[in-house]
Amino acid sequence: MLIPCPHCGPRTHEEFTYLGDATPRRPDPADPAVETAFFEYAYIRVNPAGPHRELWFHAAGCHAWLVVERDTRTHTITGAAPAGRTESSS
Amino acid sequence: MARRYSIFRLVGEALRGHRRWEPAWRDPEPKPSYDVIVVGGGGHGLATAYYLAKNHGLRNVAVLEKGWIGSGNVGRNTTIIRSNYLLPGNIPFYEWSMQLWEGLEQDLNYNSMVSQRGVLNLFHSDSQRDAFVRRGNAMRLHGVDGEFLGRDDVRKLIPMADFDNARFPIRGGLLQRRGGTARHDAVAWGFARAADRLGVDILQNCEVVGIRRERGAVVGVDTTRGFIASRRVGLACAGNTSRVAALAGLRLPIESHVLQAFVSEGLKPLLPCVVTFGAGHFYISQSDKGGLVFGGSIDMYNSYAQRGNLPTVEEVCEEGVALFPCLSRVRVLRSWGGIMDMSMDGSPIIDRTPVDGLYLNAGWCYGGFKATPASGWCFAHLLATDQPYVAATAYRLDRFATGRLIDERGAGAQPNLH
Amino acid sequence: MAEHDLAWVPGRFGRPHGTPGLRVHELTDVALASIVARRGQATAAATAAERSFGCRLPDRARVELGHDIAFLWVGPGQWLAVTGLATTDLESRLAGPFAGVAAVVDQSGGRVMLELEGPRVRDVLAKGFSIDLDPRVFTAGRVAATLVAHLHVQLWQVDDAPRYRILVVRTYFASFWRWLGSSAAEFGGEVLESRRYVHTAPAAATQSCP
Amino acid sequence: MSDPSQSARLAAGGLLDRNDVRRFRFDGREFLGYAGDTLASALVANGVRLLGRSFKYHRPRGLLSAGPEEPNALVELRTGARREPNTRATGIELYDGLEAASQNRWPSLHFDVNAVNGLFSSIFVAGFYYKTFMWPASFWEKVYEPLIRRAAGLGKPPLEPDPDQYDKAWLHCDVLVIGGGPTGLAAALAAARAGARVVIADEDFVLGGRALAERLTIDDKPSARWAHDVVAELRSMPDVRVMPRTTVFGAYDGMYGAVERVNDHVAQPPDFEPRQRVWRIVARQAVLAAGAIERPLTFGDNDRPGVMLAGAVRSYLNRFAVRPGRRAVVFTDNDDGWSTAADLLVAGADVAAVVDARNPETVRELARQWPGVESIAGVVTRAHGGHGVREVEVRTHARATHRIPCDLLATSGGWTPTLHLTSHRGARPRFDATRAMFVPGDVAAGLIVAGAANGEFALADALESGHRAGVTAAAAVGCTRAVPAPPAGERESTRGESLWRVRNCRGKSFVDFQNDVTTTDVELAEREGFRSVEHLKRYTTLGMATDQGKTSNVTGLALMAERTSRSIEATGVTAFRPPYTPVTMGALAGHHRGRDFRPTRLPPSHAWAARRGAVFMETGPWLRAQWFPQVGDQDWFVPTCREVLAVRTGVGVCDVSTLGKIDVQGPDAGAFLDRLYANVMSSLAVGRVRYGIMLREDGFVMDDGTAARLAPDRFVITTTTAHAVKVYQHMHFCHQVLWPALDVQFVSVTDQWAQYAVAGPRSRELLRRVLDPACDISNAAFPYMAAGPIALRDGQRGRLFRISFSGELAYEVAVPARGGEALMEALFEAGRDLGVLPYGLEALNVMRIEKGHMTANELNGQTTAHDLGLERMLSGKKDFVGATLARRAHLVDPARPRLVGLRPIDPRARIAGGMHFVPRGAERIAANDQGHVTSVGYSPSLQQWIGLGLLARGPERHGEHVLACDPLRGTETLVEIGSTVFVDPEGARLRG
Ligand SMILES: Cc1cc2nc3c(=O)[nH]c(=O)nc-3n(C[C@H](O)[C@H](O)[C@H](O)COP(=O)(O)OP(=O)(O)OC[C@H]3O[C@@H](n4cnc5c(N)ncnc54)[C@H](O)[C@@H]3O)c2cc1C
Ligand SMILES: NC(=O)c1ccc[n+]([C@@H]2O[C@H](COP(=O)([O-])OP(=O)(O)OC[C@H]3O[C@@H](n4cnc5c(N)ncnc54)[C@H](O)[C@@H]3O)[C@@H](O)[C@H]2O)c1
Ligand SMILES: Cc1cc2nc3c(=O)[nH]c(=O)nc-3n(C[C@H](O)[C@H](O)[C@H](O)COP(=O)(O)O)c2cc1C
Ligand SMILES: [Zn+2]
Repeated sequence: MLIPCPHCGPRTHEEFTYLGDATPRRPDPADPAVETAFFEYAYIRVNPAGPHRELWFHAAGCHAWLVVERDTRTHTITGAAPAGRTESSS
Repeated sequence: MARRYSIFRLVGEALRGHRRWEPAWRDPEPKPSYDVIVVGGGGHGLATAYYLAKNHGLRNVAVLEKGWIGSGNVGRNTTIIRSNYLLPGNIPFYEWSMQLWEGLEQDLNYNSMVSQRGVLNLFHSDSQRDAFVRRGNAMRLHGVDGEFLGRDDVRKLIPMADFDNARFPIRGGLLQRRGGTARHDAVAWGFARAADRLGVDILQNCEVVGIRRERGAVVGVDTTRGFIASRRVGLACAGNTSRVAALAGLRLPIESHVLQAFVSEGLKPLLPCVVTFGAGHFYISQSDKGGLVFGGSIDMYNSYAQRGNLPTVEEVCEEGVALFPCLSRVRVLRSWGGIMDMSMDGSPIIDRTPVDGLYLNAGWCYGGFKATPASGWCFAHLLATDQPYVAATAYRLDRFATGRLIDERGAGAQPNLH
Repeated sequence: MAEHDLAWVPGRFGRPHGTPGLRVHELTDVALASIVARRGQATAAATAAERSFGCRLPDRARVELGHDIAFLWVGPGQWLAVTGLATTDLESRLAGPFAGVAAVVDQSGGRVMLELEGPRVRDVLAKGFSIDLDPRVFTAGRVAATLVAHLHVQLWQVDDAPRYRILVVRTYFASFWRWLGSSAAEFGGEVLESRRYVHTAPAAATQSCP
Repeated sequence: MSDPSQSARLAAGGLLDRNDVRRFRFDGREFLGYAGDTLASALVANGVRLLGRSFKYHRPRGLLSAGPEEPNALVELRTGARREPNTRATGIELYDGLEAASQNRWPSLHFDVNAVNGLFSSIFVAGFYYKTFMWPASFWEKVYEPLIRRAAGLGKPPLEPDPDQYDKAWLHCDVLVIGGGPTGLAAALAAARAGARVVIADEDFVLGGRALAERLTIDDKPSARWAHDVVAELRSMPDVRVMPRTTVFGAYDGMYGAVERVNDHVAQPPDFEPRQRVWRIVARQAVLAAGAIERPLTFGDNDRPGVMLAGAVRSYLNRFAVRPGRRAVVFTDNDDGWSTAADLLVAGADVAAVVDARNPETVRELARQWPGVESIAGVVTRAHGGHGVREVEVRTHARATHRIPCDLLATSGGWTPTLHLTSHRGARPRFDATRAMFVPGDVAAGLIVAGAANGEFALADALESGHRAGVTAAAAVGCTRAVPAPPAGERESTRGESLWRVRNCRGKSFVDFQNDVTTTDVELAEREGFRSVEHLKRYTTLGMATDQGKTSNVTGLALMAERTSRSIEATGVTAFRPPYTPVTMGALAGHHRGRDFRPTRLPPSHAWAARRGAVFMETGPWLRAQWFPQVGDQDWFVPTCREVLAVRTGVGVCDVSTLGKIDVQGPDAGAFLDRLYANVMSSLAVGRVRYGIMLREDGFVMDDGTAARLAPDRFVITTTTAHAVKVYQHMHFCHQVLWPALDVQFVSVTDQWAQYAVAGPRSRELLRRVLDPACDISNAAFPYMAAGPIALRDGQRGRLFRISFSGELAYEVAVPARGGEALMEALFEAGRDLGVLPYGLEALNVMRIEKGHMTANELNGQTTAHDLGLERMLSGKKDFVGATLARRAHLVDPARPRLVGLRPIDPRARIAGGMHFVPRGAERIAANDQGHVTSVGYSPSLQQWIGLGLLARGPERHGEHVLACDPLRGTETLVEIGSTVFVDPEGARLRG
């Protein structure tokens, strides 16, 4: 697979480290149901067959964590954008 | 009703031009309702149905398969069976499975070619040696066979491995002689035929597309062949578990990943046993037909595509040639992929779900083929009695919440590292 | 003298006849420093560079050449400063100009820099670099951080000859060198005497600041 | 039989260099051929017909085809370490000195004992083994399986390491054309003329495809000439790369995989050249012009040597100028058969008859078009002749039977488009009922299928289709230069009607030749319920041989469709998978084998240590000094003890540069580290170091290390060697994804610094000798856990950390890595009179165990802070990664195995890592398993083995005697449980 890194251009996915689903948000530790929230955050996944937003780290390139949109049935990649903030200059 | 297989019958049929063989399993129309429905005609689903009928006398049972039986991972794995596990939650279960394998052919009256040729895990460093010793000792304490081999013993067994120029020299191995391989398809077919003989309906091309509930309890499933009623539904759909469970509103500690496997052109006997490479992720054995069957790690990203990519192909071949330099001139004949239900701690789940009447058999990662008989046995026990079978008590769904994880690799909640 | 622990033997390797397809030498005495912009300060850092060194920091995968220093883009808000080793260490030299806008970390010890050229240099590099090195795609002034033979390296195309520079992690250098040697063998290669790194000030418009 | 004079070679013609005579051996006999031959054509030239034995029944077999679809003619090519089993004779380019041998026969090809299998063939039907060999159970491994295994398999694998080199490379282009037949050449030409960067790959050594095999004309030239000219033109264009001998073996996401056989056409690769090269081709557009494969016909004993595909016969005649028989019968269900007859006649062979299975009217009409060709409307029912056809039985539609003597039977059952690559990414072919063939289904974007591969069989159509594909592909990448009209070719007739099988014939009708699958096997599978094509395949092994069913799949499924009264479309086709043709593992591995399997990482002092004669060991990517033997040392024991004692009594130096080092800066650096580490780092004073642990979000320990504060807004932290990469990525995750608002910057400086532990009571003394005298490292000025910049006497600048893994007065001194070796030299020069010794990993390990420090054996991903006695480090005052889930009840359960120290009661006894604990006197069974020994070492200080372990309720059990057992190796030792710190428990030494 070639991942279109927004910083480096298309690169083979071997340059990246995969983490998984990008949708779970780290819970607020002040959340009253913090244990359940963290349990879900750490362990529960929707795991869809279809479009998937997922985290990849461009380990051999620009060291950016990216959110890549990819279809898990076809591996077609429709986009990649920096995760979290866009750039330190922003 | 199908008749028994034997050499006498084979010769007799041969004399009659093989015209009288009956179908290995019937092709029935779905009944309106069943006592138990098992979703997934893979090894686990078929074994579950067989043991429901055989051990629990439940014969009004259907196995629903979206394609043809055996089209999932049972038909695409590298066929390694073993019980050389490390953790107390796992060893009794896999050993139970090993014991069932040992009597399976006679039990099923089907030759699934269980071959106890041995499984050799190589180690390449002192700390790896210690880890294998830890594991071997855990096995021995559980009454499981295991032998420690030094470098010279290993060399006697597999002289063509790289002992002279390796980046990670072989320092020894852990051998489980009772481990080995079984003929993947025949396992599915053998369970299917035996279950069918006990009255189980095997319904192919019957995809579950909905799970109907009333007052929180399951009442049946919608399928591509219509609604089928049942108050007990067991899921055994391997890589598709999340999709099917989602039909009942469940989200699970599972990700689906693709694992590739490879077979070489047929060769005269080369490898006496199953060998795993400790300085990477590679395992290999030789099928009775002569093909070298091998694989490595998963492709690392979520997938339902049932096929993998070239980098993994190359990586696996790098490992194969690094371990056995003579394989360099051997050709890969075919490669394929399977979708695995990678759980968050790398271990399976056999448990009830929060939905009444819906039961779960999942999270087998890429090690569930060896589990087939015991998985079926334990899941049948759970479906029939609502109680976990002794060997599978650790495989609870709530362990992720409680922290009673069964993490053989210590990789944590990241499925692609298990 | 080569700065890595490998026997550095000038001379031919691989196919012994004909023009060597690859010529390679080490650039010694390179000073390197990482520059990482503070939060929201990438533009300020670029301006700071312009003020002190005569060029802005590149905002994409390129090199910018200043009076006596080159800045290689490594990632968003991250650069590698490259210059010849001098008495004052580069980190202290950069610290002032970038104070408050970027973190500066000396990296002079951590990498080996090679310079490669020759008629088959692209063919050699294609054996490991996944990026398209076609002159229409990758041109003088471009840089790329990428993976080669399981190793992370930085590539910098210096001119259209083409001449390339590659920065390799020092501790992995031996493996990179084996890969390079085996990849170039069929075209024949020549190891040249190492040379001291000398900064070339911007000549053509292509590499100077906008 | 064989005739060295090439008796079957035609006097003229063919794409051969008759001046370049090549000598070769087959089964020990010497023959001659020409440059331009394949092994197959050269054997045909020499009248050799028997080339192999089939897999199951060991039936004698000859050539069926002239291409990659060949199921029969597999040979062992080359000898010794270069032996290459299962190589298709049709794909071997003849080179001088070639040696090949037939396989799967014993004692010889002509007399093969296992041919008796054929006698039992009525028992050895599809799947027979599933029904028997079950009793007695123990016989499977002992008797049945060994028998089956020996009988199975084809060629013998090489046993020695492969002496050849392999290579890999990337290739980028606008348009990749797969296949260099008329279609592919037209496509490449059009795309290149339109201005695209083009790569055209063909697995053959000459481009041209069927153009080389047919007597056709293109643009008024003989087709082979045209192909030659187009190739020359393509080669002259700067943006075109022509790649013969290159098979595109797989279509993957974002790239195609191809293998180039760079040097398989010579006896052995020239020096420095690879044998084969795998290309990863990144193409913005691709044209699949892979052609089509002809199907054999299914009738009695259709596998006899001398029964050959009609298209192959034409290849042998026209391209290789060899005559595969003197007297031929042609059996066909389409018009191809007739042109074959014509070609045979031109080549001077007798054509006894064309047997056409279609209705008599069609046959009569064709007979009028092809005067001089004898024809019969009917079918061939059986071929006779053990080692080669002698005669065939023919049954006319009027039910008359004839026997026709012949030595060649050319058959054509129609053509199947070569769709393999369209399916690799998941699309299934579609059945086109009107044309009775599978055609591409939903093909992936960026792939255009053209020519015969798209079912456009006639030459004129193929050329046009290729041209169109080339123009379209180029346009898709923005290359739209005007292109001249497509090449013009003939539109030969491709009419046909599929005859899937001849009914009512005696003998075996083979569908899959290599795996010996017959029509009765297909029937049996259907009868037993294996009706899905995928079941059919797996039950009968149809299509699973080395040819992957290239000639058999479609026939097999058509027969199944017929038996189950379903349409072919409803029956479906089995999945094509990569590789298109088998690829060597060596090529796929490339450079990464042997010592280059994975890169090796060498710490800065490596060369120095090597000169000192260190013994190295692999730890992850690193090669590290394990110990430093001196004259007379037998093994690790003496040197390790010597090194430990040096540190405990004098001074030792160890390279610890492998630890991960990360420079962390910024106003929020402290706050950031507080979220990473379980303990608080922001309160650390400048100039001080603190030990810390990091958890994973699931609450288990991820790593440990130190953080040193160099300035208010600057830290340098260390990670364990094993987790350096993981921690660095994790930090980026925490920064970029979790807490982007924090103003923190960090970069890895692992390679920047050479870092050495200088340890032992005399370490300060030694260091003073290398440090600039201005650096005050007195205990007062630089106490335990101090950190700061230093200067060396030689002017180098560095850093000093007063930390101690060994438990002695110790420092870690860091200098930029390029100065690492010099520093090592300086330390040993300066410390000679102090008796300074280098120490390796073994000594390091012993000393850290003596002090109860942990490494990866304890931080194994399964342990919690509580398990390791680090619970007090979990700050309750702040959020950090893992804080919440670490509180889960089970993770803090005191009954969990927790860290303890242990030593054998008998001071001479040994213990080993991996031993398990059972209570003293208890049975050695799982129920009593209470944990395991994680690390052991021989402590020269205590003069006995000591260890660390994880024991259930361990901390509560100090003083208890527990059995450490190793049933795996048959040993056990009673040990006493105690503190994890064995040496200097008060820590006085390290503060001294
Ligand atoms: C390449 C590879 C190599 C492996 N190697 C090994 C090995 O060496 N040793 C080992 O022990 N394990 C191995 N495994 C793992 C093992 O194959 C699996 O864990 C095991 O087969 C899973 O159980 P199963 O047989 O029931 O799954 P499957 O055979 O996948 O059965 C699940 C079935 O459910 C069906 N299904 C899914 N959704 C629905 C629906 N909605 N309705 C109806 N039916 C549905 C599927 O079609 C499928 O047939 C490997 C796996 C792969 C892919
Ligand atoms: N008479 C008939 O019914 C009939 C049927 C089919 C084809 N034909 C003839 O075949 C020709 C069709 O031309 P075409 O160019 O489409 O097909 P072709 O068979 O002439 O060429 C296909 C080429 O692709 C190559 N190839 C296939 N797969 C490959 C792969 N994976 N990697 C690399 N190379 C690969 C083959 O080596 C071959 O050279 C015409 O000349 C036509 O007359 C005739
Ligand atoms: C243990 C094992 C051995 C196999 N051996 C062969 C073989 O010899 N030839 C072959 O063509 N395929 C072989 N296959 C692969 C199957 O053809 C097929 O690819 C696999 O079952 C996955 O199915 P799919 O490719 O139809 O998706 C083997 C598969 C397994 C699991
Ligand atoms: Zn990037």
